Amino acid sequence: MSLIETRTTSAMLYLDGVHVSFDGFHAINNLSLTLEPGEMRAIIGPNGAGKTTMMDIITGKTKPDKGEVVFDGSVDLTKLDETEIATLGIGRKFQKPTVFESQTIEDNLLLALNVDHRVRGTLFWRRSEPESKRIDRVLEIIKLGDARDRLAGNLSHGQKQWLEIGMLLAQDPKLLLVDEPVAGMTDVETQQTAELLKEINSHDKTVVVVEHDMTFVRELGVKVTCLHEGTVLAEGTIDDVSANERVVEVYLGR
Amino acid sequence: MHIKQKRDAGTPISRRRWLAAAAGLVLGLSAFGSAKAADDTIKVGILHSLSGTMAISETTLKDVMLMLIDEQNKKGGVLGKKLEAVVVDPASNWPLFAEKARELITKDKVSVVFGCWTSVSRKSVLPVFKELDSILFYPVQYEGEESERNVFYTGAAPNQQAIPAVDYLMKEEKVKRWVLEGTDYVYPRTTNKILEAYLKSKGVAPEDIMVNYTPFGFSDWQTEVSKIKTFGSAGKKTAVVSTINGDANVPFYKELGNQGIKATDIPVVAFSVGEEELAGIDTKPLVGHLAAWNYFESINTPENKAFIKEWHAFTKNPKRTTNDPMEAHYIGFNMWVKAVEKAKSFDPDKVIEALPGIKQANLTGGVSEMLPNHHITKPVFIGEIQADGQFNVVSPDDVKKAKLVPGDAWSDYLPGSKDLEADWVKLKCGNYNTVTKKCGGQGS
Amino acid sequence: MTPHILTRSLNRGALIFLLVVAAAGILLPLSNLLLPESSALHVPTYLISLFGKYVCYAILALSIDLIWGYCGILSLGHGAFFALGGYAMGMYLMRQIGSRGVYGNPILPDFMVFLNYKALPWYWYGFDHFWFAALMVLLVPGLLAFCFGWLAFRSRVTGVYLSIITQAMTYALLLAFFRNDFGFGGNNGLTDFKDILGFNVQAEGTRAALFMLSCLALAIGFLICRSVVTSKLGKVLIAIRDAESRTRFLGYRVESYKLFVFTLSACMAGVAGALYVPQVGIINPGEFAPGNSIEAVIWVAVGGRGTLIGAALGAIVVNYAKTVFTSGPLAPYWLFMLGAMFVLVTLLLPKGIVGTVNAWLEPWKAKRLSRNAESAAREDGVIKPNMAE
Amino acid sequence: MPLIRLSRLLFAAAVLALAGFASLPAHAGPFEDAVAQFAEGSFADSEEAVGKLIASGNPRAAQIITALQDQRLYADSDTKLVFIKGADGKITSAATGEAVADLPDNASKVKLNNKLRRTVEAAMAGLTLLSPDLDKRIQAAQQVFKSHEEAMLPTVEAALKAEKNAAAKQAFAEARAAILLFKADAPDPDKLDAIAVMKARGDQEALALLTAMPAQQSAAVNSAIAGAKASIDRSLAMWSMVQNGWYGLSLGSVLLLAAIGLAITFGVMGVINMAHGEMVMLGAYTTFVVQETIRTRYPALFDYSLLIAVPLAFLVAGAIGVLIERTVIRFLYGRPLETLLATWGISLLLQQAVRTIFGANNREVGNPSWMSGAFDIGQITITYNRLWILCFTLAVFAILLAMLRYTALGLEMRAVTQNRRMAASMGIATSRVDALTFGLGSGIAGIAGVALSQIDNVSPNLGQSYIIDSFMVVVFGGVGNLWGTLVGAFSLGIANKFLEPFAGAVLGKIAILVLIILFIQKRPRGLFALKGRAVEA
Repeated sequence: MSLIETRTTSAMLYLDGVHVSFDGFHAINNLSLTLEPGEMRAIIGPNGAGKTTMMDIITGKTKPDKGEVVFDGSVDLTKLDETEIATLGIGRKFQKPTVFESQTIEDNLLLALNVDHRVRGTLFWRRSEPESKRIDRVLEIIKLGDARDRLAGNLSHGQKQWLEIGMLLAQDPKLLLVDEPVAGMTDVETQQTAELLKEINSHDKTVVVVEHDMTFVRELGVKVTCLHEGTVLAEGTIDDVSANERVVEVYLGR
Repeated sequence: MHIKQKRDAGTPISRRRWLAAAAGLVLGLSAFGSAKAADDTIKVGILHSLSGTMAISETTLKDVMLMLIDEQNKKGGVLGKKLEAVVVDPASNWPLFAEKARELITKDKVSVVFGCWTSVSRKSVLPVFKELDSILFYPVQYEGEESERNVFYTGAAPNQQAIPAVDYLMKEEKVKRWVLEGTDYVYPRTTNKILEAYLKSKGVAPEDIMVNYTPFGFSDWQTEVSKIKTFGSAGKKTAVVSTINGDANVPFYKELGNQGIKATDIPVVAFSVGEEELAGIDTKPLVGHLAAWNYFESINTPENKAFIKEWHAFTKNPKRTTNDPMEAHYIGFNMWVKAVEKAKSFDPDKVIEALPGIKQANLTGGVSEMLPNHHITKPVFIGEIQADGQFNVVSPDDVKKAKLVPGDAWSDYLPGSKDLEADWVKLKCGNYNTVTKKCGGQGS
Repeated sequence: MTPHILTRSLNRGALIFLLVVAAAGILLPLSNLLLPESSALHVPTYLISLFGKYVCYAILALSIDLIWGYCGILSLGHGAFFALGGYAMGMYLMRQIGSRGVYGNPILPDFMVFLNYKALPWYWYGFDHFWFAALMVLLVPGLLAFCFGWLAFRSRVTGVYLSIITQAMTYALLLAFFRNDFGFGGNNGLTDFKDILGFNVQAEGTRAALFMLSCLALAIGFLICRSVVTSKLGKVLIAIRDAESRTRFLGYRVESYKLFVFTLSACMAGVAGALYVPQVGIINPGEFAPGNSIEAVIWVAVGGRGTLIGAALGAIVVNYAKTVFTSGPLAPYWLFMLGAMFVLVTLLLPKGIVGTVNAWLEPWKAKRLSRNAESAAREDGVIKPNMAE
Repeated sequence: MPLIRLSRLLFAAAVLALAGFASLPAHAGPFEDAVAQFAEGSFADSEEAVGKLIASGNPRAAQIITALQDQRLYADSDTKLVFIKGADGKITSAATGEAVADLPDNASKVKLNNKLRRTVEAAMAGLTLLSPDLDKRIQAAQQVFKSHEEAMLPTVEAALKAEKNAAAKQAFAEARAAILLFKADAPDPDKLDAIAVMKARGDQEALALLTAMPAQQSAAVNSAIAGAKASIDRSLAMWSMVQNGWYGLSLGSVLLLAAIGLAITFGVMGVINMAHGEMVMLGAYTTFVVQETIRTRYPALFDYSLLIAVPLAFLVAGAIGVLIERTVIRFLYGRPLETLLATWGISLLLQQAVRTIFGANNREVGNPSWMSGAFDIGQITITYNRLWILCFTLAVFAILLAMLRYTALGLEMRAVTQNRRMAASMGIATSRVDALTFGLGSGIAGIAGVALSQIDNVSPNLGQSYIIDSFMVVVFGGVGNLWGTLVGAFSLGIANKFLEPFAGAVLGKIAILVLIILFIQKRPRGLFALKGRAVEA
């Protein structure tokens, strides 16, 4: 990472002309996307539209064959690996909830805390008062305060989703990538999750939500991007997008 | 302080810690209860690998020791006491050899140990025998360069095997060019060093000697054999002196046979290939290749016939072969019995004192003697491989007239050891330097 | 330095383990040295060096458990680090022989004399000083582990691939050390030691002292491991073990963590090897055999993966069994037992002895102190060791 | 001394051969004496007897010498009677050819040593140069080429003149050239011709003869020698590259054979089977048992022993593989590191079991006649056993590939490895497929054992020596890809064999291991890795 870089765009996340293919299969095809700071964006699209691959590209797991991926107006993400990108302030929640199952909920949050993540710092790390408070606060937000000493592996599916969102909170990133946060949740939980994400967004965080659940997307009430075959099919409000003929076609099949 | 710490302090003592403590206690106690030797029996330790890579060679030696002890007991034991064999398995693991040796001597209180095959296993137990002052009989041909007060070497030293074999090739086969092919460990290294010096002293030019080493268990001999073939076609009679160890021999001979190297073109003389090793090879393509030993199963003497018969009866297998290290144990065991009878005691110090000078008929018609350097006199035979897996003695012409060669602990052909001499009777020293007149090396 | 990482590591179990080690380290040598041989409580010298060997194995097992149990790195080449530490110590001991070797050469060890070495190879320089050898005991295995780990972890070689290349590493070293031209005594290795720091290695007092030192090293090694696994770093290690890529997305440089713990573990294995050599009196390439390293892994599995105490206990139990069963009429069956142990432990006792006992105690503990139960267990990390990668 | 004696003897043989010995009358005295001398027992006596026998010109000489060569000549040291035991076991008196009922009790074989064997061979060559049997003539010519005895020159020249067959003619011409090279008084043009013949032959032996030629030669001859030697050296250097390539292929085929079963169990199923080497060992022991049975019961079938052993080895190793899968491995799916430990334990059990049943020693597995010996292509020697193993390996590979592609089991196997849940829901009995796949991998390892028994030890440790190499091949080639295994095995084999001549066997092997370790860093999933998201799941 070079320290002095001129800002080339005002966007928090800027994707332009991104291509990725696996063994001849074009997973992402000329994808362009711009997110302003503080924006929340919902991304929809049928299976295989390239949503998760897009997340992989942003977080450094997959390198694009060509195209630009710029974070915070100045950082070229294609040159960085997962750890560097995470350290920059991009947090990710996975499609399948991935928490550290053999550790307690509290420890899961502890691990996510945005503190020195280098080896030495971690070895000699002690929890400070403000950090304890933060964990308590996050626990309160994700409603797992009573279960802080329970093992994450023993949580229900929905609780795991929340824990993972909680880890995102503890990580305190500038940009949150949230992949299918409400899969397997009850209606009440879904609604609560939507509230939670909105709450997070209101604290000046940029959020990308990938979701199938249209009610949930509607609940969020933000700009929607529809992906198909690795490229942007439509963009706009949920009503605009659902009215788009091609979107309907893609979702209902030809 | 950290909050969690207090909680940790409150954790009840977990059972597993008690378990650990209890296990430690049991461990200690059971080890204390070691068996004491009963008064009317004398224990004899057998330290040969019964599992692992060396089991292939050493298991037989354990069996032959059991047979010899059994036989001695039938004759009434030694000094009126029955012998009892204590068998341990060092599992081809060298540090385990040391541990087992210590166990035999201190826990089982054996009077003597017969064991080891590889040099490294002997090196590993040496300090133990020195420290605890016991006796080891070592039955395998080895590189020499050693003479210890507590060890009796009943296998061949290099001058009892390697040099006579080379002499034979020079005299009978008119060999002018030499390939010294060996496995990369200390026995071939030393033997080849000695042979190189010896050959040069006989006027062989350095470019007529090729030395080559391969790893243990080497199996792809194509390149090596073709190298030998190339080296052998320089217009001079060529022979291979093989110190290839155990497992690598089978693929080596198979490759030789297949590439059509016949004994009449390039003979191979081996020092580590005996009847046991040949049992795993189809020997028809190898007829005429040679081996040098101090004993062959095919040698036709009444003693040997009786020994083989007894061996077949003991193992209940009329096909079991006999070999050189077995004879070495036969000689060593009988020498020990005689020494005990001479010393009228099982005390290691007295037996060590009594052993030099003890004579024992070997199985090939001669009488071997324990020398002051703790090596023995042995006849040297050169045998050619036969189609039936046995050896046909080609030198000396008459087996009964074989000369006994005294084993030399320190080779005269190595710069480091040519001034050294071992004599535990007069000099009480295993490495007396004849130049500086001091015990303890100080040579080179 | 920050003492909290030490104090934090000491829970009741750890303290008791340390007490047992300390008691063994003090009482056994004392009984050996002070009590008359006729006394029922006298510990014979051969048991002292035997136990000393077990303790060294226990340190090796701890080092393997640290990376396997807590970080999911299954090294099938840890014997290599153990052996390298052993060789460093062996080289020092060889140099101490001085002119007392059979050839009486004041500089060259015996094997070099009879292989016609003219001068000491450069890599033997310095080993006549104990401090240098002691440094090398840590440095050589540490450096090898660092280089190897740097390459492997950076390119994200994980799971069985890593296991297989660690095996290739120890196999390559085995072949190299077998070579006599390598200058480490070939197949015979280094042996016939006389003194260590001026004391006769054969003497009872020296043996007792070496045993004490081994126990001390075990205690220190245990404390270091304990400190590591109870720190936040320990939680990161477990996180890496259970979900490596998730840990990366949290901003942890996984390869640095792995490298740290792998190098630390290699240094510990080196120390174990260095203490082992003067007690068994020989070091040779056989220690590099891949089979040895795999056997060491089974000690950890038997005792309980992810429980430090279990690893140490496993090493002692398995080796004690080996001592017992390689003598007497059962001798030919030892390999059957060892083989069966591998199969049965992985099938029926995947948590090992300590892990299983812990699991039995779990409900009972939960009743008594529901809140504390999990944190205690968690600190031993025995819950659900995720076996995949 | 012996050299002079030998040449005299050969001269006699040559004269004899020229004259056609059937026409000579049998002398009573010297011949009987010569025969009786075999009973003296020493090699020197036997050698002398051979000489006298030839000199006697007795028609029985050839028969007696052949019997000596084949170790069918017996002598009684007390009565000095010598007997021939026919190939059919019938005993005849050597001197008279009369049938004898039985060998006397203390009659023993007349011993041979290498020196005597050479004398006998040379004598036989003298006797068979004009043999009606083409092979014998060529053999005799080659023998003369090797010994290049001056005394043989007239016979060789006569034979050359009479010879019709091209191959034999060439052999005689070379034999003649070899003699001329060493004939001190041969005129220069003859020598130059001879050198040209050597140059054309161009092999090690020709080079050896040129090198060994006496030093004092004319300038023209000397420069011709130098030229011929240089030319042979060049061609040999080129051939040695070809030879390394062949050795590499051969080593590669052994590696491939050992690894191919592993490519199934590890590559396709993802099971780390450390007992794989022991499956190879079981195959080798199966071969041993088959050969033992054949040897004791149906010796005529010996040449078919391997053909019989192949299916049996497949069944034995495969059955044990299925057993292992059913009793151990199936409980450990998804836990590769624990599978590794458990199968290591199984390998110890199998090794020790074999050691208990068959003993720790090597067992003898013979080469059938079609797998013995070698033939030459240009200046390289190709041994039949290596060639057959290469062919066999490729055949096994092809069959396996076809099986995976075209059979129902192959289809199910691929389905299960790619998506177990989906396969199960489509009605495939996944656990049956697992067992069969593992059995297949093990069975192929067993087949490998049959082939490896031809070139390696058959001992309980057999498998151990192949396990690490096999893993290296599979990992290097890329897991889950049979072609990768093929390419991996051959490239490792060839690399090894090109390194070996100058790095030595040990350093070469270490270098290969280090290269593999480094290679894995570069491509953690091998040469031919599958890409995409599915792989990482």
